[in-house]
Amino acid sequence: MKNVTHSSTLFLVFWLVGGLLLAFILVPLFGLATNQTPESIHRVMVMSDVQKAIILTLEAAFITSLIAQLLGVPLAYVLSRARFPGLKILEAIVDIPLTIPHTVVGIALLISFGRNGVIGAPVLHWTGISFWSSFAGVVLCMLFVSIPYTVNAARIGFDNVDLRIEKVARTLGAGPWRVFIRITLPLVWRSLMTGFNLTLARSMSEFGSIVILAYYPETAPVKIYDLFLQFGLSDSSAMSLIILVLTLFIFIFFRYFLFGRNASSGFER
Amino acid sequence: MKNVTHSSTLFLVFWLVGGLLLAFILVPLFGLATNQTPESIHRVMVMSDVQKAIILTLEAAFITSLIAQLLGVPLAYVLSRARFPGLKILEAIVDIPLTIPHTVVGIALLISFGRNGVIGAPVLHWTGISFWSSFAGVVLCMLFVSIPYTVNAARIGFDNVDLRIEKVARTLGAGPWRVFIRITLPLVWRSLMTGFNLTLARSMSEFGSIVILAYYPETAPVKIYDLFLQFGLSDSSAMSLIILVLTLFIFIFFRYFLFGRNASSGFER
Amino acid sequence: MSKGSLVLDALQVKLGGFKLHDISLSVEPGEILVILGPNGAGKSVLLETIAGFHRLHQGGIRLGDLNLAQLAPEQRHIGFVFQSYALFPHLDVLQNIRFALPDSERSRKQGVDKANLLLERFALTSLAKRRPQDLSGGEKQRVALARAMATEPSLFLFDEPFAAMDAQIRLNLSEEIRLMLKDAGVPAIFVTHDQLEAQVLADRLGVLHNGSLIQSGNVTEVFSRPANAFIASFVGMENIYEGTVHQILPDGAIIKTGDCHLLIKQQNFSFLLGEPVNIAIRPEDITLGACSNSGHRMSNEWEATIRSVTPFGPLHKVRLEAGLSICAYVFKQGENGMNLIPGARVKIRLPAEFLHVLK
Amino acid sequence: MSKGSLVLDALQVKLGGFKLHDISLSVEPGEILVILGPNGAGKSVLLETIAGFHRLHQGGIRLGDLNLAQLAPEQRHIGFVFQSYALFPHLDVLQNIRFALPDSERSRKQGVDKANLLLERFALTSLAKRRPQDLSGGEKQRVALARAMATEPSLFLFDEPFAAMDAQIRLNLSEEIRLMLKDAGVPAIFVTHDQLEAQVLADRLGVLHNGSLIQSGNVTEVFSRPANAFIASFVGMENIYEGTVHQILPDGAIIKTGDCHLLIKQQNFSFLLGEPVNIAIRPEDITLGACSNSGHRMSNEWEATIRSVTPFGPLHKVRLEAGLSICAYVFKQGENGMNLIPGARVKIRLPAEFLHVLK
Repeated sequence: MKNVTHSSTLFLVFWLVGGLLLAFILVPLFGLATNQTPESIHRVMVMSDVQKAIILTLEAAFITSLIAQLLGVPLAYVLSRARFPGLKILEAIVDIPLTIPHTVVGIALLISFGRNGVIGAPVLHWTGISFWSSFAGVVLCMLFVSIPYTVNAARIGFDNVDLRIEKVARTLGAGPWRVFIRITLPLVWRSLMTGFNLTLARSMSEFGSIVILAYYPETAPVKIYDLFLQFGLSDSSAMSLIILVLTLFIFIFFRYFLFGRNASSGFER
Repeated sequence: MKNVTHSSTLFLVFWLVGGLLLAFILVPLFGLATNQTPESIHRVMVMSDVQKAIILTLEAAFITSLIAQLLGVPLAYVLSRARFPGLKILEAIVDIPLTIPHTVVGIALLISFGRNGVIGAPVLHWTGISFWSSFAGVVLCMLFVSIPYTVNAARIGFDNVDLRIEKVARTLGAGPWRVFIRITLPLVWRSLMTGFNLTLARSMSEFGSIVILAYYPETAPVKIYDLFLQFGLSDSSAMSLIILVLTLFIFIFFRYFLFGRNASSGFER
Repeated sequence: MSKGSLVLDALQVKLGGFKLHDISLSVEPGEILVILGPNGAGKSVLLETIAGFHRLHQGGIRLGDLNLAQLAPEQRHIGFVFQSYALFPHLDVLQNIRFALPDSERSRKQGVDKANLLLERFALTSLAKRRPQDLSGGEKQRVALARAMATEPSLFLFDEPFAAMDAQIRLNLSEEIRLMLKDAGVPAIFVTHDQLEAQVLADRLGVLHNGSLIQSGNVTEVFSRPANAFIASFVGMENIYEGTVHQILPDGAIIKTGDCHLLIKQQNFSFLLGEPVNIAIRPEDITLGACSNSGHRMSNEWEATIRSVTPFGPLHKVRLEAGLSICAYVFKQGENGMNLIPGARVKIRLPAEFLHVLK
Repeated sequence: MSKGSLVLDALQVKLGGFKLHDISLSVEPGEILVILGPNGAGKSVLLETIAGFHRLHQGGIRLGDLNLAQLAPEQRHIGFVFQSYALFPHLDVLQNIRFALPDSERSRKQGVDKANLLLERFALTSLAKRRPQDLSGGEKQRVALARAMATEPSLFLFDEPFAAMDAQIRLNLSEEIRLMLKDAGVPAIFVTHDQLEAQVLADRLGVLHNGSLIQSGNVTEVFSRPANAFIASFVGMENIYEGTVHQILPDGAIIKTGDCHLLIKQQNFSFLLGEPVNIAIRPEDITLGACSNSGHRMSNEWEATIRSVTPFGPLHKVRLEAGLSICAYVFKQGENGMNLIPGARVKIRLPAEFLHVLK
């Protein structure tokens, strides 16, 4: 108990309401788990296209999270340190992907990054890389929808660094790069990992934009949809359970084992 | 400038990288805007099923955000004030919907809340409400995927309330309910609005779970997908632009006009 | 306002890893008890327990005829003034005060009159529409006091309200609080880690350390006869020496410390011959004078060499070497014809009545 | 270590809405300049400007022959000790110190030796593997100083390093810093809002207010002859009265305040007959004595009535009423046969040489 005697009706009512909400989150997950037979899970697990979809999703999400760090951390740092009129606008731009419906993201990416897009066409011409129905397209979708998580988590980390620590490092003879790498980065490491985990989770969960820009090669969420359309609930729910266990495992792994408590909430307390 | 002279190569490089990332977010949006003709926008805008989809989405997202506040704020309050072993687990459960792929959410909800589901069947029997292909189903999907935003935003607000302010209110003769309503709620109002806005945005953007549990009645993201499958980019991209403008308008409205700066970032600074 | 006294009876609280051990004390109406202790001693826990925010593990709390332990915080009628005052930031000054009025009065003429009277009494009338963030430290304090008074409390508790303020302002506000409390005529407890604040406010003083009340008494008693070396050093007794009891006299003793023999006058001298003790004296109790040859050892007079003289607020702090390392305070004016420069020789006297033997 | 003096020449800085106005000062090698000022006066901005974190709007900064204004912070060789010390929390004590070694030394034997010497000199050898969060306040200070010394700075800047510490500890740490700086023999600036700290540390004192240096001089000068009423009250001159110049004498003046005429001894008395002035005296400069009839008005002696006596650290603060409301300090011992209880009559003397006339 945190210092207040909590025996009032208020806490009783609030716990009841809160418990209802927690049940609402847990019931569908248990329902999914109890709806399967070991046989159906085994049957789905050995399907080569299911395996391929899962591996593809993990690869793409991991690569996305790395790219997001590379591009997002520098942006988070300048947003945290710079003060100028217009800063608020840049901050708002970073949050835009959170607010756009996923299919709109898919359409917008298709227009700009498709074979005839203003970016897609020259990229295809000069590098041979196509974003339409390709691994690169999957990563593109994942990156677009998950970049706010990387930037905002890093931003929180940078905002919480005592500026005096960076300043004292400068007076001790270290230039800006050395200060950033030796002092600032280690201090925000946990925030960066939080961002990495959130970005990974968001990337793995994306469906709406990928289904438009890159239905094939199928990611796990797309494959589940595919199985659902073709065979109804049986195979798709078995694969859903596999993916659920996998994502929860990654989630718990990051949150508790790899980076300490709270690392994955994204809302540092 | 925030106290440090920022003329170093580090800031130059970081601004370049950051600019690239901002461009990556903005280019597809501008691409979407410039790809349309006024005629195509007009044609889509007057389509009655497009209008219906947009209104349905706004209604469902708004109702979802209200339900999320009603259920999520009490949970956030007890999570913020109570201290007991297992608290971390409850916190983790709240974040689970962030990590599950959207189609998995759809499958899981369909199993539990479908016509034969452990919850769906009795609800249908006693109230006549079906979650399968219905407005209620849309709200259900939106609620599941967006509840973490409501709870976490409210949680940040409650965590930042000085406990001494609640305590002093008690010593001044106010019971727990009066303290919560007259003191605590007004102090976290902005955080609750932040949560409301994030929940609204997340609800409007959802596609993957809705497309499985409630393809019909069509929400805007589903309708865009439908148009894309039937007619390719022309009508779907016009509708995408309409939705983009609408969501950005709501986003900006909340962020700057209704609730003050930063209200929509969800990461309070 | 009931005017009963506050009585804590062998109070025990367990809170996570922290414990309050068997706290017993009583405070009379109109009396100010100051609880002095370092950070982490349990001062806030003690106050919050009295106010009803922690469950008692054992013991009792009574206020007059009331058994407080059975009541919720909102039923205890306690005026609790928190660190930094904890004003409601979303309400203006008048609304802060009106929040504290009883339900029966709040929206009626009686309540309006009472609020206005309080505004007037605490010179807040012109600030009635201001928000707390636009008030100075002193104004905030007046709002916090007026708000607490609105409930007509039977007990006042203060949890280091000055923690965030400058030294100068603190002292003025302490005096203001003291006057108001004397006027209210209810028991009051004030906790602080600042010995100066404690001195200014206290009728009686208790020292809290690791959850235990290790000494209580009047201010002079605690400051000049601390019960142990921890309290001695916490209340600024800079001169503490280890020694042994060399001889026991009818009204005191002689203590040997290093090469020195110190004469002690102390009633109820409770140590044994040869027992190791600490011996302490406050810097301001040491007398310095120009050198002469009249001193003799058994009156605790020596010649000493000045090592350093540093300004110390209105005083000078003089460090001396005389077998023992000694710290003394003198006024700035070079009184008594002394030449206070490092290296100079002066006569010092450690008056036997101010030397104090402790564990 | 170059041993040049620091010279600020009409320095101006604009920072958001805040400005530093025309700051000119110089600090000699081995000298400690304390900048005293309230929160928000611009003390930190001034130090950070010298260290290179803010752009100069106008004016210059030189250290010996170097024009500092052209250099990046890492090229200025300044030992900057920040509030709460700003140790690197992810590095242990040794790593904190090694971070400060020049690139050329860091990974070589020379660097190892130097780090070890610093550990030894600051009594940190046994703490080398500790993280900052496991250190006490005094240990943190030693690490911060050792780390700053590792760069062999040509200038030391201190930004209220004691802000978060208890009063007792502060004074010990101030003395430690003073010794180290005297030993290093480079110029040093120490900013604080605490007048006691300023007294202990300063060779010279500057008072900063709203971005302007409004007085500078040696400690005694500023504390007993403040330039205006703001400084007077900030340095604890509790007795400040408004009056007018009544008569000008060869070596001073007579000031009329209320019904009293006060004799002032002041060289270079620069006010005009009839001009409104403030007149101030420090509480510790007022002499109290037993009542007799020998006093007469023109030697600034009166009888006064004691209103209150409150303990004030090692002193008692006595408030008196004698036409003027006067505050004086006395030692605890009821010296000079006085009877210090409220209502008693005592003789007070305001020595003409300690009365100070200001704007």
